[in-house]
Amino acid sequence: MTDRGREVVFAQAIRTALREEMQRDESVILWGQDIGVYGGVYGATTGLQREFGEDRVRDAPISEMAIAGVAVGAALLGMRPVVEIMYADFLMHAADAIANQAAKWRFMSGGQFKVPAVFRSPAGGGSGYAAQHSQNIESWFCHIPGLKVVCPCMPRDARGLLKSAIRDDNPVVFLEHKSHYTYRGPMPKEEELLPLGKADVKREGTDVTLVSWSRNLLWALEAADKLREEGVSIEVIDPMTLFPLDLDTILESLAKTGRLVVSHEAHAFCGVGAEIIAQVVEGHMDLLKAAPKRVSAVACPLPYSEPLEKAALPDADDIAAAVRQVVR
Amino acid sequence: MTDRGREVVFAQAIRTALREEMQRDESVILWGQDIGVYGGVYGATTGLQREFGEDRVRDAPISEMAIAGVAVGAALLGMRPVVEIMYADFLMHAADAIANQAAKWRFMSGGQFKVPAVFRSPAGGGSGYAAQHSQNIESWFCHIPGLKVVCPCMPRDARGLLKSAIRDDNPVVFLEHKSHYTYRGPMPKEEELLPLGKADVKREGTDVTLVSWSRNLLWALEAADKLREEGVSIEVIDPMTLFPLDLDTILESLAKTGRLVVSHEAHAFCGVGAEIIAQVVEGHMDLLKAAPKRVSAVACPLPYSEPLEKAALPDADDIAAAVRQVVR
Amino acid sequence: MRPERIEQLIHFYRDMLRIRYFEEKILNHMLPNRLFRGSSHLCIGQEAVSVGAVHAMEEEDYLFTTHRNHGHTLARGMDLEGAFAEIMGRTTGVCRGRGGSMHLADASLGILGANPVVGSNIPMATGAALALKMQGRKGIVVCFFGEGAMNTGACHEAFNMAALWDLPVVFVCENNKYAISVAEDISMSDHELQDRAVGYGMESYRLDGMNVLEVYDFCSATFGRTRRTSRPALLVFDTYRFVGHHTSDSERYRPKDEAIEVFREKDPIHFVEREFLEDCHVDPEQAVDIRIDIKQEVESAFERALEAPWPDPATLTQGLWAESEVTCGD
Amino acid sequence: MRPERIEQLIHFYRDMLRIRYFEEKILNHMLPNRLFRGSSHLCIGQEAVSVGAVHAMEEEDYLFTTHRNHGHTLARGMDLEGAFAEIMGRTTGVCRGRGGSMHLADASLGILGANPVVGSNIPMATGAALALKMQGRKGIVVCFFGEGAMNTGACHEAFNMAALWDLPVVFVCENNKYAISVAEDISMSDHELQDRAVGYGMESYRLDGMNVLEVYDFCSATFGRTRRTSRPALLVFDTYRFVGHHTSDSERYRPKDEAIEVFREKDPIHFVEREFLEDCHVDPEQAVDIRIDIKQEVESAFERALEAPWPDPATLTQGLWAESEVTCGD
Ligand SMILES: Cc1ncc(C[n+]2csc(CCOP(=O)(O)OP(=O)(O)O)c2C)c(N)n1
Ligand SMILES: Cc1ncc(C[n+]2csc(CCOP(=O)(O)OP(=O)(O)O)c2C)c(N)n1
Ligand SMILES: [Mg+2]
Ligand SMILES: [Mg+2]
Repeated sequence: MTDRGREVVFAQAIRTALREEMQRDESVILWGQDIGVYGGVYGATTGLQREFGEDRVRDAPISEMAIAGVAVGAALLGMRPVVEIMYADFLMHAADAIANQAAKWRFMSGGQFKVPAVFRSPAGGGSGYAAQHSQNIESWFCHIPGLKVVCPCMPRDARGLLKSAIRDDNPVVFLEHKSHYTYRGPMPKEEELLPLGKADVKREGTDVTLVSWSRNLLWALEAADKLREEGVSIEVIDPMTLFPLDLDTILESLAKTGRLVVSHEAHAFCGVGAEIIAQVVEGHMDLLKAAPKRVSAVACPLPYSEPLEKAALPDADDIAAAVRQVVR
Repeated sequence: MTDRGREVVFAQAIRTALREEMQRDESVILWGQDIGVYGGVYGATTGLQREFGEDRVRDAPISEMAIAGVAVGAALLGMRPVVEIMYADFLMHAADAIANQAAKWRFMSGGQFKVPAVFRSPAGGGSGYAAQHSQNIESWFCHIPGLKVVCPCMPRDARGLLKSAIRDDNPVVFLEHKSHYTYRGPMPKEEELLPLGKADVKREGTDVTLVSWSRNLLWALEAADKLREEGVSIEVIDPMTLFPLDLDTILESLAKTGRLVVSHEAHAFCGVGAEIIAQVVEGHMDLLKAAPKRVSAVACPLPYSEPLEKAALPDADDIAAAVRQVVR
Repeated sequence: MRPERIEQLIHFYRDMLRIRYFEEKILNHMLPNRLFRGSSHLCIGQEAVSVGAVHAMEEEDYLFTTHRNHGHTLARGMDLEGAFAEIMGRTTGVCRGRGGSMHLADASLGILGANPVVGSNIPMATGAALALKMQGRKGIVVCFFGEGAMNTGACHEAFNMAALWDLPVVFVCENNKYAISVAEDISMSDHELQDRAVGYGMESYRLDGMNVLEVYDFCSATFGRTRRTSRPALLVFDTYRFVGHHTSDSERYRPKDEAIEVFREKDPIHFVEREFLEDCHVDPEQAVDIRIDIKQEVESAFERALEAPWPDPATLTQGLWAESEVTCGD
Repeated sequence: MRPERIEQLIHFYRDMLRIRYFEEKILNHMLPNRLFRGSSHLCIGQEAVSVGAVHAMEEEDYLFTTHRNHGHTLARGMDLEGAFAEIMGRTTGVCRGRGGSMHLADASLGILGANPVVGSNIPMATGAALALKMQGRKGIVVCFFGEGAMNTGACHEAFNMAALWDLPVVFVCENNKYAISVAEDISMSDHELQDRAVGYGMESYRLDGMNVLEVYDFCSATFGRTRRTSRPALLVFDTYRFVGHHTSDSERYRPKDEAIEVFREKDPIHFVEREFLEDCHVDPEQAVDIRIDIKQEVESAFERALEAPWPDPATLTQGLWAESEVTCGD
């Protein structure tokens, strides 16, 4: 691909994917709180109700269980609902519909049904929304067989992955970072689909493999830049899809570097970082020249106050420190 | 402790803990579906309504959000509710109350409140209840700072831990295995409290450290017996509390054995096994003489049919095979 | 009674018997012989609702049911052998042994599935109705659940959404008086269940669920109206479950004789025999023939199911993931 | 009007002004100067409900509120400086900077907390009421929420449980016409919100929320009844939010003049000034003095808060875990 395209914000990339898929396929329909005239609290659906009408773009009541459950039912009869849960924290209210129903309906029926629903939701902290509006719970959904989980960072990736998620015949949890909707990056003009389950090497390097995703990837890249000046060459991998996880790309990198740092904004305990490390050491410990490391949020609910929130969340310095430890 | 006590079934151990704590402390109250006259679908509350009355032992409507949410509210004003969610799968309906409210209320208030609530729930498969009545989602709750998570196996432990959970001033998710309520084991006559966050070495050994919990621990012990005959000496550790995790006991064992197998019935991906392995390799890779291994359920919703369910769940043979791999 | 009506009644009678015999087979034969696992929830006593309501559906309609689904699925025409085989966990089961008794589904009959997570089928049925409406199809969705399900948040959210968006779904609540051991008065602050629809401005009625013709007639009218107007409705049928909640219920929570007494008075099958067959002067021999005929049908399906193979463990994860047609650029 | 009534009215007036000035400070000063993070949800226009309802509470009562909590918490007597400091994220904040605007709580005043997860405070309030009842205490719980919260499953489940178990909780719904951008008619199938209580057999009323005395009188009566009978009730107050949903709301969803017009007609503070102060022949100078006085009080609390220290990052996890008194044997 030669056309890097123009710079757009992350929200625009999401909107582009939704718009393109809605134009392409009538069965793509949206609902969620305030996604109509308001355009979504983060602007990801601005203008879509005007373009596609109130039938295809619906404001929903504060009913997360039904927002998600109705999506499962509609998907069973051939629609492709893409619903927005306003904050990922409220996925907890929709957890039954997503993890008990959407994830299992096909399997339990012996393969009779498909559930092509996408559950979009803004996750993550960094903007002072405090403990109940800031969580990263991607690992919950990764733990449930039957769901795919996508956590993009770059606008271009977000668009290409959301399009694939919408066309995927399996339920997909698609997490966007709430402090990242105004992040700018290039996006090609022409349509582009990116496969779910394929990682992307964001920066090539030879000394350390650094895996990170969602907004936290920015801190990983920042740390890589910083460490380059110190003479450490870091390969930064963005899995983009967390389930299914593209372990191969990580292993390929480890074959070069022998050193692994995983960083995510979610809590460490039972997070996806633990899984990546476990998979690597279980099957490929011989690749490792040093103990792997995780960099993630401090184990407490996210506090409101700025200095506390900063202390709680991982940043480029934390990542750089961990990298320095593994190359020591 | 010298008195091993008489043999009781697991359900009886739970009942004993509830009864003792209710006798001791008026603020201990119970509700849940069918826990009154019916005694709970697994008999864990048989007779308690008769003994303590309908006020302290309440049948609840099919309202998991409220069952859990009401518990949080009552706990704030000094009660010690111990609620039963009939199947752990339905904790998904109660996830907001547990993980967004109970876990965070104290922290968000700057420490003003306590939430001494216990959320009991039968988890796990093995009895043909299929995909929506068989899950093990302990890792979900372990991932949320502010919750303690307990998964006992032995009746004696279950009683001692449940008593501590009830007296603990923090919210506790207490998972019992639904195919394990009739499992028999000794329980001392006199009152016994076991500390949350302390593992128990169930079998001493020198070659391999095998960590397992809940009903799956039985398969670990079975595997250990089997392998003893093959000349492999296994140390079997039951963490009992998964959060906070007693890593020290595991590390002490690894200092002897240098080999680690973790087995649980939950799915591997982002399960507690991943976390244990990650913690061990992050800080203590030097202890390991071989790559650690996980043994857990096949990554699919649990099927109903017996041969399929058997194939999906880990058993002693699977564990033994993994152990043989790490001692190879 | 007009001859067509008598025909219809006999048809309903056959269907109710088929369900009854099917479940008696589970209770009296499969249970003692351990031919199924987990638990199976029988609707013995509730067949009039299943048969009356399901027969009021059109071919293009869809249904969602619950853990207590045998009545609905068999009335809709689910293959007896496939249903038995599923409950036995055989590979020829309607869900290839993956689901079991609590999860009977058959896409080809518009049975979108059984949901044993109480209440969770209600938003799903609402979503299916949304799909029908948006696709401009003429079907409706019929969603069955018990009175206990009305206490779930999912029920409330879905009722509002169905009424708000004018979706073609009819909610059929079978009030069999108990949710496992919990009687209405222990779990619901108000016992006029149909009133739960008032807050949504949704039409609702409470009716006798023991008279199959009455169920049929009322459902036909209601389903027809929903079909025309795309407005949802709630129907609450009073019925009774004569057996335990599931196949291992102690029934400690209800007076010993309650079930027997209600059965004597209200068994919907006896009801047909007594009130109608007598009234309509159907030859008693014909009723006997029907019973023998259906019993035979159930027996032979059962025998065939029993011979079916077990699923191959190697196929365990088959069908978990849908093959996607996404083709991704380079 | 009796002198005590006039005294009361003046008291209410002061409290309403205090809330208004507090929030105007947030809107006009803290917002442009970026003195808080996330978002802050103002109740400008809704002060009559806060003040009328909270003053009808007794000291032994408890309250739960939502993201839109400044009115309730200040009316209950929350320290202005502590509230400002919390919203600024300072260590002297009522929650030590951990909570922020959406989470104001003060155990010493019986403010059990603000819950910005819409609907989730309703079961919690119900649980607090259960505790009061079981402890034989005489207080009640007052639970505030917006009309949007009535569409949550949590609301439905808790209403049923409160009514079923006869719990001393009064649910106060402030119908300010919007849930963020979503007007009632886009999110609720029926607009007679008080009807949502019918299905639970719970008492409910719909009232004008712009007249503080009316709110107070009705709440006093209802709270008193709940106190005596331990039966829950639902009160729906019609009110209006004059400003955006939160401090970064485009307000694209409502006609430009709607808020201005409603404000001109219905501002509950002007209402007091016009209808009552005039009627009661309160000296206009006195009203001016009150305004100056309260403004001064708010200003000085704000200034003090601004000087408060930030929390020390080293204390980050402090207070997460409650020290347990469990002592374990052997
Ligand atoms: C969400 C949820 N909570 C609890 C259960 C356990 N459970 C299974 S059936 C049942 C009772 C259902 O009662 P009702 O809705 O009246 O249906 P019935 O069994 O009487 O047909 C309960 C509580 C469940 N399956 N799902
Ligand atoms: C469970 C949940 N869903 C969505 C939101 C996002 N949200 C915050 S406030 C709000 C609107 C609430 O409306 P209402 O209950 O009427 O209260 P108001 O804001 O009008 O006071 C929404 C949807 C939330 N906080 N919690
Ligand atoms: Mg019932
Ligand atoms: Mg509102």
